[in-house]
Amino acid sequence: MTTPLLPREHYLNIRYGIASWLLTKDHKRIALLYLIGITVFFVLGGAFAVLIRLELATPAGDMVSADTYNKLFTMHGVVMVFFFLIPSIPAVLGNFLVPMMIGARDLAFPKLNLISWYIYMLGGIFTLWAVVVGGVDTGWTFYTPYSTAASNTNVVATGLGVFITGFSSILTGLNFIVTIHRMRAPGLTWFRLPLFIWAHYATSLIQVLGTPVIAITVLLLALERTFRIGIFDPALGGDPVLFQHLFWFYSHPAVYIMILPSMGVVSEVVACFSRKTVFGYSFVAFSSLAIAVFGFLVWAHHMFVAGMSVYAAMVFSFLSFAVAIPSAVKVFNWTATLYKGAIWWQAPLLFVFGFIGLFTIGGMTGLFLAALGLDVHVHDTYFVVAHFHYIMVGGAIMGYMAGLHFWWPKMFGRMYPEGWAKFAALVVFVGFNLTFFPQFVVGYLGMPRRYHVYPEEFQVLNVMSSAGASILGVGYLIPMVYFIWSLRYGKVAGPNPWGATGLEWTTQSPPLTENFTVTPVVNEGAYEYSKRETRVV
Amino acid sequence: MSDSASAEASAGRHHAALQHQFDTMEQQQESATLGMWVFLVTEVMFFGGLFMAYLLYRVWYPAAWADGSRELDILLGGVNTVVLIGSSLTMALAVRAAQTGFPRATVNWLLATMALGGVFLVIKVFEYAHKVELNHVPGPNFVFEGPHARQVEIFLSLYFAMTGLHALHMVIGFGLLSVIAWMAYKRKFSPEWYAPVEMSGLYWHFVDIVWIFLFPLLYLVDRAH
Amino acid sequence: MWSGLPLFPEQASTVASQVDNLYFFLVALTLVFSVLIAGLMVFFAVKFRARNTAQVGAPITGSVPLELLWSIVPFGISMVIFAWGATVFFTIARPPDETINIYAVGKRWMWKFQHIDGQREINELHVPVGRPVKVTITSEDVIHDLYFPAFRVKADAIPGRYSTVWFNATRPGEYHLFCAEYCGTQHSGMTGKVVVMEPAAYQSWLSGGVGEMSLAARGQRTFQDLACHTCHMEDASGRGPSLVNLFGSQVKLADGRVVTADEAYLRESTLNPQARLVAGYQPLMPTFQGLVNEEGLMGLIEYIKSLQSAQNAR
Amino acid sequence: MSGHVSPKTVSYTIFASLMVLTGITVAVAFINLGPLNFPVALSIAIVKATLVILFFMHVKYSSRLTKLVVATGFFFLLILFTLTMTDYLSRGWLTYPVGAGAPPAATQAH
Repeated sequence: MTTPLLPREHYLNIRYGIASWLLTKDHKRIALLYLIGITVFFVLGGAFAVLIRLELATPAGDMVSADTYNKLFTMHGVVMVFFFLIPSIPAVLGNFLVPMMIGARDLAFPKLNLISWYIYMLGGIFTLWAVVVGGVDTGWTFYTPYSTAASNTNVVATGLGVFITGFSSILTGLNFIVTIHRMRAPGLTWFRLPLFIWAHYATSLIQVLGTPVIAITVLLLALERTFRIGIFDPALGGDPVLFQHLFWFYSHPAVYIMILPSMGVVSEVVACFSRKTVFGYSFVAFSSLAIAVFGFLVWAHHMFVAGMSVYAAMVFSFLSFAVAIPSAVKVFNWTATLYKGAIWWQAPLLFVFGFIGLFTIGGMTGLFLAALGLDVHVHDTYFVVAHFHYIMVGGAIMGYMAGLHFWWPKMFGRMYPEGWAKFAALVVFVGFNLTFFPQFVVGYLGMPRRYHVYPEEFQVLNVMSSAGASILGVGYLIPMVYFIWSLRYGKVAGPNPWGATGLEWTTQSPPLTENFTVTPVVNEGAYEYSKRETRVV
Repeated sequence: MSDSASAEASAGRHHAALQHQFDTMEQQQESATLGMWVFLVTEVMFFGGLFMAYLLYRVWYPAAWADGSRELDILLGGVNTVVLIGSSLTMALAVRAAQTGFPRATVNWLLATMALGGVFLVIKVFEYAHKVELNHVPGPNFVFEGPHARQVEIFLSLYFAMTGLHALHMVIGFGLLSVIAWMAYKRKFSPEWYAPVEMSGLYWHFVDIVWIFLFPLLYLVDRAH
Repeated sequence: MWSGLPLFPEQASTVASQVDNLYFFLVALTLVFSVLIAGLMVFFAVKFRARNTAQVGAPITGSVPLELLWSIVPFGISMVIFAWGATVFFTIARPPDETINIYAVGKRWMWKFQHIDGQREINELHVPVGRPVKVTITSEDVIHDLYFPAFRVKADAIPGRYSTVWFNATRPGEYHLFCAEYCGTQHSGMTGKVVVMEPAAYQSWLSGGVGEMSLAARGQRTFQDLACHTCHMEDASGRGPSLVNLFGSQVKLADGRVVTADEAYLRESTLNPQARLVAGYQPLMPTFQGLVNEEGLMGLIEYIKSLQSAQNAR
Repeated sequence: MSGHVSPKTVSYTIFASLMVLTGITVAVAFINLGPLNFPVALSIAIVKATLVILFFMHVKYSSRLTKLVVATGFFFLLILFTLTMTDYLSRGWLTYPVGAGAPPAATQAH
């Protein structure tokens, strides 16, 4: 076997200079711009998390003041949710891969794609500006009337940042929907699409249908705060609970914006490394759409103790259990895919194993919260914090890591160091569980979230959590180092180092600007591994 | 994967407006239309949040809603409805002119649309100015006589938020149409490619639809009580 | 002072065990499914490990019976959890008919409690063991949440509205009381303790507050200070309706609707009298917004509650 | 290009219908229909919007996909309205005896 060389010409070296990046319309370059942006925000949000965990290592409020602590968890939430998790997989991997996977030269609206990135950065700058000039302390949920009448921090600036970034999310979703409908290669029918595409299609639906509602809600919030117009202010006859309805109408489906693309990654990786087609392809595909649609019917399960009607609570509880089914179907199908596969233990698969395990726990604990009588006790405690971190960190970020490793050779033409990657997967898994498992326990004990000081009997569990967080931090730092290292020193990957199916693997790595020299024609399903004789490596 | 050359690669001749990521003008046009519709759906949801707030407080405060509704000038609102529906007609005719290849007519209908849009906005400005005079603008200086003053303030808040956002959309539409009219004047469009005219048309009609709901919901409801 | 590694909260109310039973069921279920999934995953990953680079997986594409199995079984299980959770919730949401009533007002950053007999407490709540207690909650500023972990209940304190939480304490002792809805700087300082006492000790604690007027008596004083009595006379001769026997009755409104005169109605009619005007009366009453605070309102309500004519008293 | 070209007469007819409907909705506003006021005004508005969507916006002649997109938008709007109102309209349903509570005997006499 000869060592392959990098192709002479590809999207990275075709043009040089700042302008060739900042004015690019190439979806792959825009994906990298996003990669840089969200990595910066991930590090920032992570830094806030580190400070939070340091403060909580002792029961007393001895490291930072109460106001500072409140700003820390608010900024952690805002940055991680709106500037990291929501754009993470769609804007980086989705941007890079959606056109390649469907055999297109670019997204349907390349200029709009670039504009989306600028909008994202503009929103980010607004938010950073809000941080620099004093931060915001409302919690990422911006509940009224605290955010409108009581808080004296930069609520409007942060809200504006979220509002602006929302349009980036909308435009990305719009671009994907049109691209997937209109730009598929000849022969690439819906049921030959990779499940990654199905997942992104479902994600885009949520982005397009949900995000406008948070935009108008934040706008009303800003108006309320500035002019005291009374829409959410009980002192003026308004209803603060209406804010919660509108907020969660977007923000619950937003959780699926984070997790669905990860599920898409998992399907690709599981299929590739067990050399099999995904078990129950159409069930996995439709479960993505089911999650997207049902996800819009369950939002008020965040509000069971918020003074809503008992009967509405029952309706929302029932619907919440319904949304659990398509998620369960996915997990069972992935597990079944492994059966009688030819399992190839590579780092992306290890991250995916982490995803499946942690997502199962995260999903099951979601049932605790959907069960009305139990939710009354655990609502707004660390149990909830643990649950959504199992979904968002254990699920979404694990999937993101898996995807980043899996397609890294395609993006840059070079391999990451396999041994280090396996080690990082292990460290992240251990660190994650040590951080967040104790929070289930401390939450059931009754420790409320967003507490700066807490009763002493909760300390042991909090110390465990803080210790885990430091391990988790290391787990995320290792890949950052070796990814950068690999850009120069990594082994040259060749077009298809995994021997994977999928149109993106039929081109050179890194690909040409126009992706394909000839538009590919598809005549088989997405994961025809069993028809293959040998692995390409 | 088969690497047989695709049909369009050998087709050779490309329309000047065809972007590199599309194979055919038809694909490009369909994509633009779909994209515009998806965008309009986001607009529906955007206004939807406001309509939700409207619905809730209407159910809660029917009497205040009647009082607030009576504060609005039904004549001006009615005239504006006629003006805006008229502008939708001229817009539809502009699209038709572009489709059938009459650039002069396209420009004229677009200008007519913009003129009607301008009339709408001017009337809106007069309505707002009147509200300012009466201190009917929600906020610290709000003054309203009557038993439901505070709830009427919510009604007027929603009135300003809804009509204000609507007016903002009109202004954006006005800007869009001026660009399109200029392009039409420069003979940029042909029956093969008039996507921008059609897209602006969809947008303009959408703005019209929002008003079709705002007019009865704000100006007319419970007036007879 | 921390006592090692606690894993489970104290059970100190009648619903606590109901909530915990559901919790244990779900923990067991989570364990079963997690072990099942993780076990199968690891087992398959080891057993079907690729022996060489050319090996491909078996051509299995799926199985509709299996899909149906793992859709329907989880659905069935989740419906059981739903029904169970809803049942427990209903118990938590609906107070028993006979309760000791306590009023709570959340204010940044303290909890103020008022007992019917007149005792007032801040960040401390004394209740007897073995008797259902209903706490009527509101807030003076932002949303708070009154949370008793040992009783497994909580409810948001929403400005402008009343919410209720009830519990029946089963074990004397001192338990945490938290604010569970983020409310600003000292959110984590808005805590306190609930003291569950033996009935005798509770009685003596109640009578310990010498000189304290009962809540209704305080309300009566407010009623007179605000000159409410000049219009709301005991017979129906005033400009406003009589308030005797009002509480709990059905009130016919000017717009034809009929409402039950509960706490929320009395509160609204004080602050925003024209919102639900009683049939047959002119909209003359001014608003008392700003003239009476939440605690004063609770006194007024308790006073109006006490205005029961002899034959109507229960 | 294969966009639908609608005859001018269709545009004028639709415009005329919209004008008539506007007239009706204004006229109806001055008649007290009691609880029917709101539904009537809303129904007329929906009819008008439908006319604009179908004819001015060419949806009547568009692909199934476009129709689906339009329907999806309104469907999710309806979800927002109905599920939120589920809460607000059922708030008062859970009733318990409001006389609830055992007022101490001292305060009962009056």
